[in-house]
Amino acid sequence: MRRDTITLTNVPKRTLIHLYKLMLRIRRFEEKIVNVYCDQDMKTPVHLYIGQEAVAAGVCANLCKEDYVFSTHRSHGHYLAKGGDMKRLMAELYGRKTGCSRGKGGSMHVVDPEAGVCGSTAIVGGNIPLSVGAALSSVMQKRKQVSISFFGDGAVDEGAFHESLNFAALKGLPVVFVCENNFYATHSHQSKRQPHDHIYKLAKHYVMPGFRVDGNDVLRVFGVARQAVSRARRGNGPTLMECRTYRWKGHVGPECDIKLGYRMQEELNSWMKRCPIKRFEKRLVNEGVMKKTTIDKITREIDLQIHDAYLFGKGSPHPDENELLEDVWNLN
Amino acid sequence: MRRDTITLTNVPKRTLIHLYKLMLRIRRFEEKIVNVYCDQDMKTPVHLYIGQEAVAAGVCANLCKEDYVFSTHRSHGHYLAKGGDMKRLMAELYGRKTGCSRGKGGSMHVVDPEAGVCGSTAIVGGNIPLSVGAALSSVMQKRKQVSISFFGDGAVDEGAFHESLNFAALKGLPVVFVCENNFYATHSHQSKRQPHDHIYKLAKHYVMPGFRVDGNDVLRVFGVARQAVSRARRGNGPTLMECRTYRWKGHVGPECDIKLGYRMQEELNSWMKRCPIKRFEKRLVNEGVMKKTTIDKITREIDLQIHDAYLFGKGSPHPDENELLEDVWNLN
Amino acid sequence: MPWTKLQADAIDHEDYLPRHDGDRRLTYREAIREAQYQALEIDPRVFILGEGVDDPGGVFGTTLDLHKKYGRERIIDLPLAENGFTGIAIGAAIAGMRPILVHMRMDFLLLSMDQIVNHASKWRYMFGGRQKVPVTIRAIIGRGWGSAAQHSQSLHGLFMHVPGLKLVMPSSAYDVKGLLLSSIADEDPVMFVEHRWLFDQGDHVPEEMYTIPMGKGRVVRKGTDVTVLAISHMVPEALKASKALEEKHRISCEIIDPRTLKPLDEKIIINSVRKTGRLVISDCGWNTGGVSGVLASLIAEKAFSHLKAPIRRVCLPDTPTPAAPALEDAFYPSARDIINAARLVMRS
Amino acid sequence: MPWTKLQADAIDHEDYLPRHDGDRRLTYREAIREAQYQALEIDPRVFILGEGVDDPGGVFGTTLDLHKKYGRERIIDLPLAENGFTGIAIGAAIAGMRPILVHMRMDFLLLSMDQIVNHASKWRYMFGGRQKVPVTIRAIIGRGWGSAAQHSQSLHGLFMHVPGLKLVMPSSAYDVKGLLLSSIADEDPVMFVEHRWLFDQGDHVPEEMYTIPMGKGRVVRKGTDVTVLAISHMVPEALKASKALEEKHRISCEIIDPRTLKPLDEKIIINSVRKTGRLVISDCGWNTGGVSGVLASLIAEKAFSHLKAPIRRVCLPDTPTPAAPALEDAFYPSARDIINAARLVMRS
Ligand SMILES: Cc1ncc(C[n+]2csc(CCOP(=O)(O)OP(=O)(O)O)c2C)c(N)n1
Ligand SMILES: Cc1ncc(C[n+]2csc(CCOP(=O)(O)OP(=O)(O)O)c2C)c(N)n1
Ligand SMILES: [Mg+2]
Ligand SMILES: [Mg+2]
Repeated sequence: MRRDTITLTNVPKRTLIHLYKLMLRIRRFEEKIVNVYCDQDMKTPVHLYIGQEAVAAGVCANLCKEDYVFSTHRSHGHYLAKGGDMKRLMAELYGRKTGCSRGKGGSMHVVDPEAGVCGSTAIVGGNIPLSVGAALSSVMQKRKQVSISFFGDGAVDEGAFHESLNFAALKGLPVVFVCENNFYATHSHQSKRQPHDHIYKLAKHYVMPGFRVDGNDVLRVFGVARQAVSRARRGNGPTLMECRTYRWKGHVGPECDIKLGYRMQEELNSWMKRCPIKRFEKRLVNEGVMKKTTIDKITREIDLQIHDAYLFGKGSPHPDENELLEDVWNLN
Repeated sequence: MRRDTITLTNVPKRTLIHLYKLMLRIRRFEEKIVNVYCDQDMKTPVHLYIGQEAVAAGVCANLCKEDYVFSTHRSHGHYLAKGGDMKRLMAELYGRKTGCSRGKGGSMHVVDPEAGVCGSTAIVGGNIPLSVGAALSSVMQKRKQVSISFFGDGAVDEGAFHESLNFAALKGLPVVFVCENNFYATHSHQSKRQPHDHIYKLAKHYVMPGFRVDGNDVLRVFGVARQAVSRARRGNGPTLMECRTYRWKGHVGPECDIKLGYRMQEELNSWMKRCPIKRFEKRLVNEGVMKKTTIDKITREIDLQIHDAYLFGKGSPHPDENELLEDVWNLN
Repeated sequence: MPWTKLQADAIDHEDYLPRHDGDRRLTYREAIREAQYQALEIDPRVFILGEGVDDPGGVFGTTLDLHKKYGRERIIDLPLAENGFTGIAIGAAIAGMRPILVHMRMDFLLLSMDQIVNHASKWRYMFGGRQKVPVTIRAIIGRGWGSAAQHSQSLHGLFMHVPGLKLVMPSSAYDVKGLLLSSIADEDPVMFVEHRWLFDQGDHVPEEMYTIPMGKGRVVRKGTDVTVLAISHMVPEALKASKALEEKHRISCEIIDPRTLKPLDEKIIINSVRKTGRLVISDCGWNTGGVSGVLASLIAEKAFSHLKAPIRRVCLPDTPTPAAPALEDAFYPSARDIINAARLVMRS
Repeated sequence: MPWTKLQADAIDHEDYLPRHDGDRRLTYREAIREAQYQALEIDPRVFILGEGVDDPGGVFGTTLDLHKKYGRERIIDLPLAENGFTGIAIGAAIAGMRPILVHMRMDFLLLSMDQIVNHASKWRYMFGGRQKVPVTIRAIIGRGWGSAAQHSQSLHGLFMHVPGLKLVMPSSAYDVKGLLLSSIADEDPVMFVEHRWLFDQGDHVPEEMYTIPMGKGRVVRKGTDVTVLAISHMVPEALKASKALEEKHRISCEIIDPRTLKPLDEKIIINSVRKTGRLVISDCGWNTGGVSGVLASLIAEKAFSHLKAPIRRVCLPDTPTPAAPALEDAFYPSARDIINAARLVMRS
């Protein structure tokens, strides 16, 4: 597979702007969280995606509504990029009745079945076999749906990851494994947990394509994901993508955590310089795809949506006490 | 690492005979099981090792008494090769009080702490992390003990296997992973469970040496294991060995299971032609290491031991009912 | 949906129902196979997966040759990866399939606890009812021949504690067919526990498909002196015991089989205890922390004033399973233990 | 062996013991850390492993900076591989070490069920007592801030059902130090469950090492009308409740904390119920199939004739944990619920 077939010039302008918008929506949405979190009304542990937006955007821009996404504790980016309803996400973070999970899930458990967001799990690695199961279902139902699991470098430590790759490869299932290697699981660096730094190479062992991608370059991610998705859709089996990227905020919560000392300010700085959004924005402007004014307009539109979502979420009613006992199971 | 440093001529005669005896003891012991099983007094599910003897023998001939072995449901070969007490093994199969597990374990749970047989588990893959833990203990206690896990191609499917390789490699632990690839897990061929047939190559991913060995050639197994064990003992970390071999009997029980139809008579025949014991015996005789008469003598000695073990096991008392509640835990 | 009418027609045994005595008899094993066969036939979303499901043995005969009819695309042998493949079954269910996952031995299912407890059982709730996981997990339990500590466990007790998961333990061929179909039809994850010692038991089993409602127990035998609440393989043991009790000790047992433990038919149990005032609970799991304790505490709470004597339980002692036949004999409860317990509760 | 004398001197609270009131106070969190610090000090076989044990946060402060003193060879951060690393801890214990395995949240431990239940808990029995597994598994439970279904579970109820495993749930800083040392000294696997809402609670904690025997409960408060049997975080809630009950309702509660659930101090509970005739059980786990049911069924069996009213239980309702604060409020029991339950048992 050639990876460099994607350039600014051979991707439709529409797609370029879509990618940009996808990333910016995630960024601005989470910046809103950062702003309001101290009000202590958003009572849910938030794992922010700021810095990693290119991965969700680059992958999801290749998907149809019917395709499946299974996400993790760090769910907002995947949910929004796949087209999940923003208002209901905000309401969910506020634990409101109108939330996408009706207030039962919180930040780590978001869903939008109509948009193909099948749910997110807070058990590291737990979503990977689920995504393989959905891919199996797609084949058995003779649909062309592709299934995606997003997961971190931490999930690579888990046996479930290996069991999933093995089965998907064995059966040639339409699934794309998207590892977002941000180098840390909580505060533990990859080198403290893995004797190597070549996650993507495991693909070869399971006889499937594996790629390492600059996860801060949305076009690269888009290009590799395009091939992986189309390969899956054509019935040629799974792909493993390792997208190297970086989270800017602490593992959980809205703050910067440099003071904890497990990572260096310089490391963070160097990644912030490679901000996926700014970089892409600069290229788009430099190469004349967008004007600075368009960007401002897009930003304003997105901020308005976010403000609406905020008002909707914050203004929605809390669930009633008696909803506690609902949704446990169906007793016909 | 060069693998071909081991030949008939550069291994001490003593060792060659030891290897031969180790294999023959296992074979004859299990043939005894085959003979007596129909008496319905040996009420325990037996997973026979016949055909695979070169693996246990070749590996264990490199070990000291203090080294650790963690075994599986197919335990007899590992137990005997590591020097476990034969009488108590037979008694255990008979569910007697004098058994190595005092009748509590049966065929799948055998132990001989004094001989470094740390136990065997009937959960496929379950012993692999245990062996890594013992290796960790060896390092922490600054001992030079090497830890071995034997496991099948089926265990390779399990996440526990991967988690164990990862940790052992990460910490450079003195453990040798010995995969006995007999191509089947119960009745399911490797190709029905794995998209590849190169188990040993996984080692490379975890940055440790990995070897494929003819598991029916005791000298090859011995040679590779020698390097792996000495590497571990020198503090240079783990090794993965894939020993290709074949089981002659059914997955469980004393009978041939060709009639089930999941494998072909020809396949079995071709492996029986490569009988690890007969092959080695022929070489030893041909090259003048042993005489035919020595072999007969060895066989007689072994058979006598086995007969003694049989009399001991069969003649031992059953456990008392009140032993049922013992050994659950220690209440000081 | 092919299941709607079947579920609506679910056979609701109001109180005591004489056993069907049609002339079509199947064993428990055959009834399981037939239920699956028919489910596969009427609903393309149904499929079976498990280690060895296409094996010459066919999981003790319960999936025998199904792959010959439905192909290995729908009868899927699996790598030994219990955690992963349970997740795969759940993922398929989330995406609209109706998987039947088979565990030859319940012991191995401990490797899938995360997927069962953290995922399948919570997926509906966590997403406010917007997702569902219609997966049936067949878990086979057994005993004997020195299977020992890791190949013999009846772990259903653990699942009593897991909200969101249904728990079904049929004791007859008739029930196993109806309840397996109910479980497959069900929208939620169902832990379906079968005892190998029931596999050869025969019963009248109608050929047509039928379902039995979840949460409906069965009065297996009417009686007046003592209620014996029995689970799974302990039901036939209780029946044996009841005969001896009647004949030798003039004690009349009423035997109740809850059939589904979650949801539980509290009414049928309470009604019986109200009548007899005495209760023996017999389960094939460990004594402490399992099903029997749940049932005992339920009655102690809800029928306290009707109890004339302390409840007695006949379960496994709290030890791992020993291998030796001599110890197995002491380990496993049987009709004799039920007889003793019933006599004791009659005395106090 | 460094532990023999400590164990021999185990402090055995015969019946009611006034709380120590020395002037050295530690929080629960500090007491855990001190116990580990001292164990590491006296016994080179002791080591700690877990995800993030050398983390700047130090597992809510309980392992804070221990690696600075004892090195990362003995304070081992782990890859996220719960099943594998539990096996590794067990393997090390089999080979003679005394590992302390830390789970920041008990939920993740579902991935290790096979190693805990099939291996650690059976290894001694399966081998006729010739092997032992002295591993301590610290499992932290908690509640609040929308942690939701997979980051909030108090799963100790599952472990009641597992023979061979000890289960310890201290409710005070004094107890947590003594019992953690007892657990490390113990020859068997111990599930040691800590509630995060206790971490800031202070108590008198002697500096010297001491152990508390397994299977010895504590009378936390003497009383005459109703026994409140409370577990872990429900002990302080019960204390709060007892004050209100005394003052507002003239009901005198006796509070019992079993401290170790396996082995269980049956005597202390039965004695209290004998005296009061009324029992409320309060647990921080789910209602059905957990610890509270075990305790209720025990009393229904062994102190039946002393009970003047049906037992009441104050536990979690049988649903996964919801995220929304409004639902969390309804989900979690507190002193108020204990008060209501106590008043109800007094009425019947
Ligand atoms: C099975 C499991 N183990 C541990 C945790 C605690 N935990 C939550 S997130 C996290 C780090 C995950 O790292 P990674 O997979 O790299 O994702 P990232 O947070 O970097 O996006 C850990 C250890 C968990 N949620 N689930
Ligand atoms: C976790 C687990 N899953 C399934 C089984 C049932 N089982 C027992 S042995 C076996 C096959 C194991 O195959 P392999 O590892 O290749 O060992 P072999 O029997 O060939 O020596 C299976 C599936 C088990 N014991 N444990
Ligand atoms: Mg990460
Ligand atoms: Mg094999």
